[in-house]
Amino acid sequence: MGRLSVDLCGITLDNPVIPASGTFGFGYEFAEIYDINILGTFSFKGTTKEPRFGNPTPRIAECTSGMINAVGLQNPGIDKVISEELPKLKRCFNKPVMANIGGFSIDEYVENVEKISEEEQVGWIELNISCPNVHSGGVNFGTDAKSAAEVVRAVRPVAKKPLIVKLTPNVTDIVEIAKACEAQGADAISLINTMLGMRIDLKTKKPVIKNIMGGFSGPAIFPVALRMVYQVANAVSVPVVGIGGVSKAEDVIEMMLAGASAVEVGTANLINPRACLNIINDLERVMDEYKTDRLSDITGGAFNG
Amino acid sequence: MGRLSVDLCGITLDNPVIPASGTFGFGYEFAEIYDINILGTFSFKGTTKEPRFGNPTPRIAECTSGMINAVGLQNPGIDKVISEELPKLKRCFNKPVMANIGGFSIDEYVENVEKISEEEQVGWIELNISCPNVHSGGVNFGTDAKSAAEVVRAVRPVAKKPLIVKLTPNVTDIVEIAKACEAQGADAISLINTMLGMRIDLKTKKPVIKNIMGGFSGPAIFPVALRMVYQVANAVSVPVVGIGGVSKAEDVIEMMLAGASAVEVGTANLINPRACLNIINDLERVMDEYKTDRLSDITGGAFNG
Amino acid sequence: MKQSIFKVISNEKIAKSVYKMILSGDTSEITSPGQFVNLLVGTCFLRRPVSVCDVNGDALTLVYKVVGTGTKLMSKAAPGEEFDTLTGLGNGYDLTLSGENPLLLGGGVGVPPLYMLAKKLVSQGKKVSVVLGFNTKEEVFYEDEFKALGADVTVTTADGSYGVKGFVTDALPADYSYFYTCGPEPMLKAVFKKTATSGQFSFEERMGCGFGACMGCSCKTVTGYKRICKEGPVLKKEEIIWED
Amino acid sequence: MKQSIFKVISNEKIAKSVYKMILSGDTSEITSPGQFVNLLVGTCFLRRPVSVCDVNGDALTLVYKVVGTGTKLMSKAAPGEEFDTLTGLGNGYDLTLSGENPLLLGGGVGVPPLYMLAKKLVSQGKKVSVVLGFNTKEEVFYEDEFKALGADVTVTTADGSYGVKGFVTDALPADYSYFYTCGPEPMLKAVFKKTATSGQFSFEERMGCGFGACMGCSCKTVTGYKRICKEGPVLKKEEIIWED
Ligand SMILES: Cc1cc2nc3c(=O)[nH]c(=O)nc-3n(C[C@H](O)[C@H](O)[C@H](O)COP(=O)(O)OP(=O)(O)OC[C@H]3O[C@@H](n4cnc5c(N)ncnc54)[C@H](O)[C@@H]3O)c2cc1C
Ligand SMILES: Cc1cc2nc3c(=O)[nH]c(=O)nc-3n(C[C@H](O)[C@H](O)[C@H](O)COP(=O)(O)OP(=O)(O)OC[C@H]3O[C@@H](n4cnc5c(N)ncnc54)[C@H](O)[C@@H]3O)c2cc1C
Ligand SMILES: Cc1cc2nc3c(=O)[nH]c(=O)nc-3n(C[C@H](O)[C@H](O)[C@H](O)COP(=O)(O)O)c2cc1C
Ligand SMILES: Cc1cc2nc3c(=O)[nH]c(=O)nc-3n(C[C@H](O)[C@H](O)[C@H](O)COP(=O)(O)O)c2cc1C
Ligand code: FES
Ligand code: FES
Repeated sequence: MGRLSVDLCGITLDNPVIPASGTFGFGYEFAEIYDINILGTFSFKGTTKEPRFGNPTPRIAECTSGMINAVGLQNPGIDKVISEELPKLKRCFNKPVMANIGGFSIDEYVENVEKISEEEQVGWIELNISCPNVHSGGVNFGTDAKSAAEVVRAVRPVAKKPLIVKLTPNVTDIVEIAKACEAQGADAISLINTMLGMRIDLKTKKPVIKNIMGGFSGPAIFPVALRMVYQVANAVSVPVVGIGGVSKAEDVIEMMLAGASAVEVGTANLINPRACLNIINDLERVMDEYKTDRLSDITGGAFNG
Repeated sequence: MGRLSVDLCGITLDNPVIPASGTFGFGYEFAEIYDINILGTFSFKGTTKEPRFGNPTPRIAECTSGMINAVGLQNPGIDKVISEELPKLKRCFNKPVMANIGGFSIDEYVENVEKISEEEQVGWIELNISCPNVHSGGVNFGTDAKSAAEVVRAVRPVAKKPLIVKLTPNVTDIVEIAKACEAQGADAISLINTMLGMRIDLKTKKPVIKNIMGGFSGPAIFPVALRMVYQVANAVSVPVVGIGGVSKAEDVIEMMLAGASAVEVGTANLINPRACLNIINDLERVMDEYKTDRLSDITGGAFNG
Repeated sequence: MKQSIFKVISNEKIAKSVYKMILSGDTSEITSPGQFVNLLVGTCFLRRPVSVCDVNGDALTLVYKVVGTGTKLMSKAAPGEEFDTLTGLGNGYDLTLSGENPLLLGGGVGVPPLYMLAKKLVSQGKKVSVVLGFNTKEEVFYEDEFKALGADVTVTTADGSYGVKGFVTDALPADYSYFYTCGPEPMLKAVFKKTATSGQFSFEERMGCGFGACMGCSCKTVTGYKRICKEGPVLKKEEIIWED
Repeated sequence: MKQSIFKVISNEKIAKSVYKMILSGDTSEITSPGQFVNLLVGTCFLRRPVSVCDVNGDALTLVYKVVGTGTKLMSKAAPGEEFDTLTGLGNGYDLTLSGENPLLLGGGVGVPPLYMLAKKLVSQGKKVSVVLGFNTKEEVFYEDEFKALGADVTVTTADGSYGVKGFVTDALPADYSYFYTCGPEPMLKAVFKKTATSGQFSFEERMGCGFGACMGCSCKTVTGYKRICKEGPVLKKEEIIWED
């Protein structure tokens, strides 16, 4: 184990840096730029049962220190992910990958998790519970502790890999939801997904995003993400994966001090395709600067602060 | 009525630009720099029954495109505000002012609103329902539709001025809370207050803010504020005052297109004491650029977009 | 795709709100006209996509119109200023389908990518016709540059202040083997309707990354979902599905 | 308070991580030593407070230590670079209480504001003693500048690599009429305990605005709540309440 290595649900990562779902595709675009085996792991594009085109365009809006996306889970569907994407991925990535799984009903989540559990290259399942629950009028599973718990309870028995539940920040009480997921057997909690945001085009006087609202991400959301990581890590005993606005090595360390065992990097990859490479390369220098010996020791270092 | 003037609950503002509570004190510091009578109005520092020192320092943390504060409602108490601050204010501000009122119990809110209602110079009461409810273990009045409604119902009869209820964004469903306030007789809704955020100092490995968490504000939160303004303005029939991250004339127009009748400017005043002056001076040029004749016409211009 | 630093050599106004910037850097990944680059501009959060107008060794020419924050900042860049740039983005035009006398139809800032295309087609011995459409005389640019390549050039202006009055579709030549077009969407739709042959269209979309990672720029085509930044920006006439 | 633009005249390293920057601008609001200015630095969101070290006509001298993002950016500012600056912030030291032989105690980057103070006191004919404390030899600065004013200067270093080994409180002169101090909080506490006379302390606090608008920097004193940026940064010994 090196200075940078950390444990995530029993699997050792060479470093805590994990490209976040939806910002790294299935890895190929980045493999053109650097050897992606340098990563701790990565979370692949959110996968649903059916192939999805997603939302109409424009799907992207720029913000101060961030962006809004309303991609709407475009993906080829779980069967194609298994039959086409994973075999291709195997050729450029030889570590366990994190499978980000979506769903619009509990049955769909169960079916998807069951299928993806069979895949050897999948190290963890990251359950994205921010998808709208079509059975209750489009409200997210993740915005309510009861429905979050229901999804986790349903998929737990069929998840043959460590189950990481990914939470949405658009809630009054993130701790209540995290605890409900832990109580149903989540092996880890990852957070945060995007914040609901909006922009209007002054020229057309209409929302920039065709779907009106979308998910806000990037450095702007870091303080909210950090706060939620701190709150949740203080309240649960399973590991927490910190996500939201991370774009440099210092941010990784700050997330870990707040209680994260590993850290996902999303939007930063879109702006600078080398973002994760740079972060990993900078980590040891920044650790030296702040007198940190081993990353695995600092998780939760700011508690009782 | 000029090109910039707007109506807020029956009072005409020369322009929709309103410095937000807590970032403009009682106006004197700014009156040294420019004639504050140019403003639409301003919302004075949140006032409680008792004088308060607020939280221990450090109370301020820097973020990307924003800041965190944990001032904790430092104020001289409502009696001194009435006996000392308002008479002083009268000498440099000859327009109706917005009285930002806090409270830690329903009785306190009622008492404060009753007192401030008697003051001639007060044009509107802005009820800050983000204070922790000491009677229910510190949970905010504003994070729950039921307790928000209770506060508004209690103060409504004693509020002799238009009652603007100011909402916190740290909730799952902002619309539900806004509607509950409207149903109890709120004359307007203002939003958003700060988002709960946090930073950790890498040198000390402790939270920067002594109180650990604080309120995140500034341009970083604009997309979330805009989204909430749009959602609430679509759902209520009373006017909405847009707040959050506004720092230039373009932002004012974007907030109004999202449904705001007037716009508060907070953190921008702290970074650039001339921020509101600059915004007001820029408004006509920006209106010309985007072919807008009168500001009062554009409120909600992005609806059905 | 390649990420590298480009340095401004020159940056001058060539028409109303339109600038021509020449940068020097590693152009090795730019393989085909119709591709674009994605520039990090000042404090803008997202990169700004701009079509390759020309490449000469290390020199990359971009022609862009000032429409907002990013392009305004670009217009102020002095020689020596550096831009973090992604190059080799997008598929570019397929030249093999051009036939002997291809037609190039450009509107406004859709004109730039056609320049490198015309240059390549001329160098392959094709007889190239070009119709360039603008709103008004002050906005016209690159007429002489296209003429210097030996192309047959027609300019249209919507208000008739220069060249043929009307749109590019009002000045289509009688005979052409194939067409290539780039311009605002209403123009592309008109071209789609009024052209007699097959051809290729270059599209714009708001982009999160510009290199295929975010799925922000997808569109539906007859041959499946495509990312404008990766499988586009150039689509063939036959595959286009117009939405709304 | 005044908001105006200051332009860098020079910016040079004078000790380990410590820089001296001279700027030119409207210094009219700077009325007293111990006041500070608040600079907008690059893309940092908040302004950076720095004590006035000296003023000569239009020229403002700042001495600052590189400790993070903002001060690092400052250290890279070239002559001609401009800073949006708030001047005339804070109360400053009260010179009327100095007596005939005041003592000035500075630690690290608490030294700079004492320079202009010493200059004024000397010009009023006072006999000024100065003790400057640093961690180690490489960090020592401004010893000669204080000597040139005619002050009696002692330097201490914590590691003994230069001057007296120890802290400023280990080198207090036997006799002084009053004291003025600025430095890190542990030093201020030691000074509070070990000094024989009354005196004035300059404090630091994280600031939202620097001009009294946000209540970010408040502290409790014997004479009520004070804002470090407005009723401070200088507090009298008698009014200080030490928290934890
Ligand atoms: C593949 C491609 C090639 C292009 N080639 C050229 C060219 O050669 N010359 C030229 O002048 N313009 C070109 N454009 C358009 C150019 O990208 C936009 O004009 C530019 O991004 C506007 O940035 P701004 O900051 O000035 O405007 P703002 O409106 O301030 O930008 C706000 C956001 O919207 C995006 N945006 C605004 N307009 C467009 C648009 N038309 N297309 C895509 N995103 C947009 C910006 O990139 C930014 O993210 C091209 C666009 C694409 C997609
Ligand atoms: C009244 C006053 C006068 C000062 N005078 C001097 C001086 O003459 N020379 C000098 O070298 N330093 C002085 N300081 C300290 C100086 O303000 C900080 O070192 C500087 O703000 C650090 O900024 P940074 O971006 O490099 O550090 P970062 O740690 O990156 O800054 C992050 C945030 O913390 C704030 N911060 C960090 N350290 C301090 C601090 N010690 N005090 C207040 N805020 C801080 C920053 O302003 C910023 O908002 C003074 C501080 C105050 C309050
Ligand atoms: C373009 C885009 C697409 C995304 N798609 C997904 C997704 O499919 N599944 C998911 O769980 N999160 C998705 N996310 C959320 C990110 O994984 C991440 O949680 C969020 O962006 C916050 O991190 P950041 O600020 O580092 O981007 C997406 C984010 C972006 C920007
Ligand atoms: C230092 C500070 C103090 C504040 N104090 C109050 C307050 O007393 N009452 C209140 O309702 N809001 C208070 N706020 C919230 C602002 O009024 C505003 O709602 C929020 O900062 C979002 O706007 P902004 O991004 O423009 O700052 C405070 C904000 C700041 C930064
Ligand atoms: S812009 Fe990201 S995939 Fe095309
Ligand atoms: S820093 Fe804002 S009041 Fe002192």
